[in-house]
Amino acid sequence: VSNEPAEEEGDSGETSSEEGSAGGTMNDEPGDTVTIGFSAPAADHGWMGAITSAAVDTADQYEDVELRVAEGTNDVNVQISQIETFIADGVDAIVLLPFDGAALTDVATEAMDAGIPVINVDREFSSPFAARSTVLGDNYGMGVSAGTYICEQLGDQPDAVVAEIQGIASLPLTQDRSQGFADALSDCGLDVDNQVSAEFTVQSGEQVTANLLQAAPEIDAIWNHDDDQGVGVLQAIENAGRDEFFMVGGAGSLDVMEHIQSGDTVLQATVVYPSTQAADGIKLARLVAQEKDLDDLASSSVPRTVQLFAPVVTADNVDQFMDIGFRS
Amino acid sequence: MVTEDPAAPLLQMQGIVKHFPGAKALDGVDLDVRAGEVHCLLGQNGAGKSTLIKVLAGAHQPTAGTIRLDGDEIAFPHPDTALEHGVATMYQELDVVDGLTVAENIYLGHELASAGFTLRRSAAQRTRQLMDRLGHPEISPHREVGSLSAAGKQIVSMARALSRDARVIVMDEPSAVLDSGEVDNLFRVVDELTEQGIAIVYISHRLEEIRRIGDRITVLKDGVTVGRNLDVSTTATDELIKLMTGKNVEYAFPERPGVPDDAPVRLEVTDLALADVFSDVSLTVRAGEIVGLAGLVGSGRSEILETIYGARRATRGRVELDGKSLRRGSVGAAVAADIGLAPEERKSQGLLLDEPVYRNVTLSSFARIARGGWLDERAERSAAAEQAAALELRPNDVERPIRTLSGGNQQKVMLARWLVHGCEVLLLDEPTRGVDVGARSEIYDLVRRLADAGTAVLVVSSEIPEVLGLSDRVLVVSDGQVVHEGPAEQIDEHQVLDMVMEGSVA
Amino acid sequence: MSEQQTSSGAATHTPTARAGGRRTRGRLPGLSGLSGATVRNLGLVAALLLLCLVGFLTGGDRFASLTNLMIVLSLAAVTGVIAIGMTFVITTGGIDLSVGSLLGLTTVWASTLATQTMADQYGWIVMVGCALLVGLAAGLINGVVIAYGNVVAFIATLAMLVAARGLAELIANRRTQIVDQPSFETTFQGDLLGVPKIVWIFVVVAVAGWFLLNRTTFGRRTVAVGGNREAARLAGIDVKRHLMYVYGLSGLTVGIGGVMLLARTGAGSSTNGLLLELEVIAAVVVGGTLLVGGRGTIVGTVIGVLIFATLTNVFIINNIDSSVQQIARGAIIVAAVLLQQRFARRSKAG
Amino acid sequence: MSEQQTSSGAATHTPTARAGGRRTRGRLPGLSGLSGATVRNLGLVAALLLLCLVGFLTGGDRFASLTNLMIVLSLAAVTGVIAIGMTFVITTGGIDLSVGSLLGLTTVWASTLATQTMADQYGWIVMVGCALLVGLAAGLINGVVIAYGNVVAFIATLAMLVAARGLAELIANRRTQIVDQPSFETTFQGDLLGVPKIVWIFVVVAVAGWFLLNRTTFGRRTVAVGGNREAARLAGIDVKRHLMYVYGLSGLTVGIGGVMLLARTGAGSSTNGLLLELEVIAAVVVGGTLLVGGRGTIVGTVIGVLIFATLTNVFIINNIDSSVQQIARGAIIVAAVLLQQRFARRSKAG
Ligand SMILES: Nc1ncnc2c1ncn2[C@@H]1O[C@H](COP(=O)(O)OP(=O)(O)OP(=O)(O)O)[C@@H](O)[C@H]1O
Ligand SMILES: Nc1ncnc2c1ncn2[C@@H]1O[C@H](COP(=O)(O)OP(=O)(O)OP(=O)(O)O)[C@@H](O)[C@H]1O
Ligand SMILES: [Mg+2]
Ligand SMILES: [Mg+2]
Repeated sequence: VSNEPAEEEGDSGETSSEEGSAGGTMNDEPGDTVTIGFSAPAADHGWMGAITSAAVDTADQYEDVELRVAEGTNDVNVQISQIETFIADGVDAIVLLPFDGAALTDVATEAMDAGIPVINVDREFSSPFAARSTVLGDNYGMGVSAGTYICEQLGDQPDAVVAEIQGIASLPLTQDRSQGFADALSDCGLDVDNQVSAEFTVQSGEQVTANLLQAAPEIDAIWNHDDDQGVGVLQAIENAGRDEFFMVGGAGSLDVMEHIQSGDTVLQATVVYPSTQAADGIKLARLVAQEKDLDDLASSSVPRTVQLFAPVVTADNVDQFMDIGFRS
Repeated sequence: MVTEDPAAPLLQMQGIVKHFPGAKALDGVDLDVRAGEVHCLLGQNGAGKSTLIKVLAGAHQPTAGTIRLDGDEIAFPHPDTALEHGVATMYQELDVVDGLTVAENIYLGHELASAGFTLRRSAAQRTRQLMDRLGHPEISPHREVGSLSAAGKQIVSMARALSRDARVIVMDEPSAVLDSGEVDNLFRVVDELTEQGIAIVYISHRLEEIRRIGDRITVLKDGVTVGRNLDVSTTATDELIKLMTGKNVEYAFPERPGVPDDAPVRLEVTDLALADVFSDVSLTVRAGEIVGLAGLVGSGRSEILETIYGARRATRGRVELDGKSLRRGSVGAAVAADIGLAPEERKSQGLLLDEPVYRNVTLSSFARIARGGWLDERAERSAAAEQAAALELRPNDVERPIRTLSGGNQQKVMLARWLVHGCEVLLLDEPTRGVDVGARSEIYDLVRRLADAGTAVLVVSSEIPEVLGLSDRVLVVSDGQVVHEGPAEQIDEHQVLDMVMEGSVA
Repeated sequence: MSEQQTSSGAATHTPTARAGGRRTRGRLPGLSGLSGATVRNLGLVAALLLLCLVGFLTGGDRFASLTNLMIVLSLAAVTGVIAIGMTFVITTGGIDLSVGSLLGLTTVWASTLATQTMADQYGWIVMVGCALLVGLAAGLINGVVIAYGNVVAFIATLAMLVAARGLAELIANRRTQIVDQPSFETTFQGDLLGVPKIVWIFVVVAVAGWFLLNRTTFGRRTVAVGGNREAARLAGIDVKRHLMYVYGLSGLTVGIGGVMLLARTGAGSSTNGLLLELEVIAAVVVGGTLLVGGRGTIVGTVIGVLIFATLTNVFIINNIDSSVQQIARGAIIVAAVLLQQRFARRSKAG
Repeated sequence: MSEQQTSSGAATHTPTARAGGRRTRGRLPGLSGLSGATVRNLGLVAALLLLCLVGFLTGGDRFASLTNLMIVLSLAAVTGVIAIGMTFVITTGGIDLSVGSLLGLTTVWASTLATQTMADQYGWIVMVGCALLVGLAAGLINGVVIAYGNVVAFIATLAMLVAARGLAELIANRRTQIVDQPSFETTFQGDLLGVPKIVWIFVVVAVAGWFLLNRTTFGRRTVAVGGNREAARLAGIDVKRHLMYVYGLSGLTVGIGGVMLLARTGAGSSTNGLLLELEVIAAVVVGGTLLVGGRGTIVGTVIGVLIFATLTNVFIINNIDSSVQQIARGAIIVAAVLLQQRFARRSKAG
């Protein structure tokens, strides 16, 4: 289904994610059996869980792929050791979603030097030589999309109150998202009045939101970075009985899309941050390892960088996105 | 008044054997106890007395042997079972819980409760009755036990034994932390109990106490019964000591050679005070002199020693050693100036129980044993072994963990620590508490030898005869004040008692 | 100067002080056995009030409102219930590191499709029963390993922490499970007499915990086991069984917390309760329960939990940067403990 | 079967065993004063060997290779160095929860633009000095608060955990700082004689730690303070100052760990060391150091760290689902402790 006409003209953001479904391209023909090592941070929030599940599911679709999944860890020391083990094992390719891109750069370079192609997913290495190919989400772009959407809605009210609920504040990706958000808002003369950070978890989302709502008695718009913690955020809003504002989500979980579709909550939109990145990574890794090309492209080999688009999902276009939403 | 046939034993223990990993504590002990008697258990430190009564209490399981109660063979797999059968025990190690109140401690394990809820009022009421009976109406049932003195805790422990419907009450060195007034009180209660036909098993190292209340004696040595059914009134002290130690021991205090008049003053304490505990304590100890501090439990003697030593910060006053002032509140300064303290509670204040003997001995002497922070274990061992041999440590093995030594030998290790260090002033707090007769006279001799070698010794003891017998000079302390000072020969036990008699246990 | 004054003042009062001292060993005269705990709690209350003052000065009506009070209480409720159970564990001298991950496990297990489907048939009791049973069972396993296996509590419950998180992930398949069970929602969500139901649950558990610790044989034995394990054994208490029960109790309170969290967030997730253990233990210890065992205070624990909840609230109301928040939080924890100690000392000295 | 064999074997040797036993109290015959610790370590070694056996049976050459050994050792190195410091802390009866977040702080501080620029001028010593100083200073602050402020270690270091993380975030501005300092990289990255340099550092620190604990007055004092604080004080040891030093030492090892982690990852980040504290403590305690203090073993700690590292390695090699991994990890931790106890008991009985 990857060659649906709708997609050709529509959102390019779907290109890569569409590959997740059982495809019918030439490249899906079985080839040499390849072993792919996969390592990602701990599945301590829904999006990360979805990443790993999607990667495993994708690998299962190919009988010529043997996937090695390392224990999800937030300890870069352990993750480095996992990659070292993959290198020692002589896997054919490595798909790596590093807990911290910079910290895993050296070991990824080592893998590349050892002739093992590394597909870098989501959090970028600090050196271009560390990965054969990089599948990137667009964190900055996500913030920009959310900010732009809020600007569209509130642009005529310069003193509108905008609140932001971050994920784990200490992660670079959070900073990128916030930066994009702030930049986009400043374009239309708005700024972030209240900023809190949760932990990407339902529980923390509920806790900080309950307090946030108290801190800000009048709000016009909220951007919540992560739909998984959004479950708690929504519940807190419901518990507080507040509805004078609208909310924009982040990541694009199926629940959120359902809410957008039905319009039963303050959720008006969400910004997609594909949870299928690692699945794409697996596909690319397989192609690279089998020395095949990405036959949807005219150029002859797998591209160095695939940056996924961060589209805004609203009630108008939600139907198109339902099938890439992940169950958080 | 004995109710049944006095000869029929109420309790019979036969051939009790108890092995610990690597040690045989009991190797065939027999004991029979009649209703209404005070049965005394004698033996040196480590003879196995406490182990035997722990077997009786169900706290240890015997390796072999039988226990009969009223002629029926019986086993006590848990402390609970023994208590249910009317065997109540006051243990040697204080077995109270500091965080609970007096009433809660007494009824711990057999709480007065309905549907799991404690009946605090009736517990308090009964506790008051028990405390009245023990002569301590001032101890409130709601008081936290942690705030009581050691003697007060012992009384709670006794009340607990009484609160059980006991037929046999075992008392393991109950008088160790009591002073003479308290001991009188204890004996009055013991008399009451025996009149009701309750049997008492009484353990003590003080032979004079056994003379006062005992009926019959069983003697243990090295985990074996060596003397049974000895009548208190007809057995001579020499004979008991011989049974216990296997040799003839002079149970006497060493000679007092007398301190020469020109002996320099080693320790001089001027107007020392510790807020709310004692005030205006002034004393001197000359080289070669043994000075004793007599007084009731709780009169503040331990605090005086600890304050001199710097373990407590004096609120006022001065401590001088050979004319040089010591820094206030610094143990390090005291130790560096060659003052040593053997504290009152050996186990909690003095020893590293899991560490071997030699490490306990050298703990204060790193300055001598170590070079630039590096330890020379061989030097440590040999220094410790030398003292162990001189003190006749039993067993004479410096590798053994202190925990496995008997009380008297633990005390010797404490002394060895200061011998290795080399002290000008030695502060001894209750140096013979829980120490058996044999070891006692060894410790007396040792202290005297130290004094003869020029050490100034300050001794605290709750046993007035000991203070009087050992010291050259005695200070009597009452309620934080020195009320008398004079040569030990010129005062007797009754005079001391008269001087201190308005004290309290709590 | 002031030292001089104090000591001369003490000298004047020496006779009375000594007389009083003889009875109560340097405690304040005239206060009964509870006074020690009460005085220690005063320091905590002072810390809490200070925090509230700061909240009021910086937040004004946004802080000092009934709504905000309810927010703080709701925030405190789940942690608070679990802290009650933890108070018992710490009073025995133990520790339970598994509460956070067990909280995740109970919410996941009680909100699986299967459980919710059964609940549609038999009512909310199925979900609640499931949460309580899972919590209790896991707690009892902790207890057995610790009491009968002689594994030190820190390690045994750390192992449970790791294992329970893994199990929760397996069961939830790493997804968030939304609660969509009307009978559960109507029973546990929303308010009762203007107060959120989960706050009521917290109040009930705290009161029950207070009675259990202070007025029952179970509670007194808990103190005894923590204060002097050997003495407790010699008094005929089955120490091992008791320890097992105490860890079971902790697990049970986690189960209750799980129900409350499900009600509050409307979702079961294996990430629930991440790092909760440290917060709960901190609240209990700041509250005055001794880590070495032998002394526990439910009132202190409740105040400790409220201090932490209020702190979060004040921070967010003042819109403080999260890094700065953390630095301040660290400093405030230490300050609260020091303040509490100061009170305790002064009460002794006075 | 095998148990039968062992016990009959022991019976044959009984006479010797008893003779030895009289001197060394039921220890294995012929072993000197250290034997207690050695015997306990035997249980650990058995656990490690068992794990290696499983690794070999399931992974074959992929497990039993020199490369893989180096991978395991590199993984263990950072944790191991910090665990050495932690062993001292736990031997005093304390705990240091702040090591993980201090690790983050030291890596961040040592890799700021300012530090790296200075390092370009004066060499890698600037970065190393910075990491060590930051670790040492934070450790000493812990020590002062604990020893002189009388704040219980759990709370004091928990506060430091929170505060240091916040400070690290502030300094790094929540970005990862890349190490781009040639002299540092050439000095600490790569191998020496075929062994990664950070493994060498681990070895050096472990050996130094062993001597410090077993052969110096500092170590002896550490054991004394943990074994009986009051006795140590009355023996003339300045307990407070010593405690301060011990926490300082722990901070210092964290600083060393920070340098190693910077070398390994080439990046300083405030997220470094997340949750490391629990892993380090677990390794130390599984290694046989008593949480209540008074007994510490460096050899045990090293084996404990190796067990955890090998476990991770075996899991990866066997491609086990990560949720299942966690459940297994929990079970194995408990099993290792039980195995160790079994050895200790049997040695006593023999
Ligand atoms: N738990 C134990 N493990 C190993 N050995 C023990 C244990 N308890 C006691 N022992 C040993 O058993 C012997 C008897 O000890 P016990 O405490 O019964 O002596 P005791 O007669 O009560 O001495 P004391 O007068 O000093 O109280 C001693 O050698 C002691 O070291
Ligand atoms: N920690 C304390 N706080 C307040 N008062 C105390 C404390 N310790 C002791 N006291 C008081 O100091 C006085 C002396 O105590 P202590 O029991 O040490 O005297 P002692 O003469 O050495 O008796 P003992 O023979 O029991 O050692 C008592 O009145 C006691 O109430
Ligand atoms: Mg005894
Ligand atoms: Mg005393």
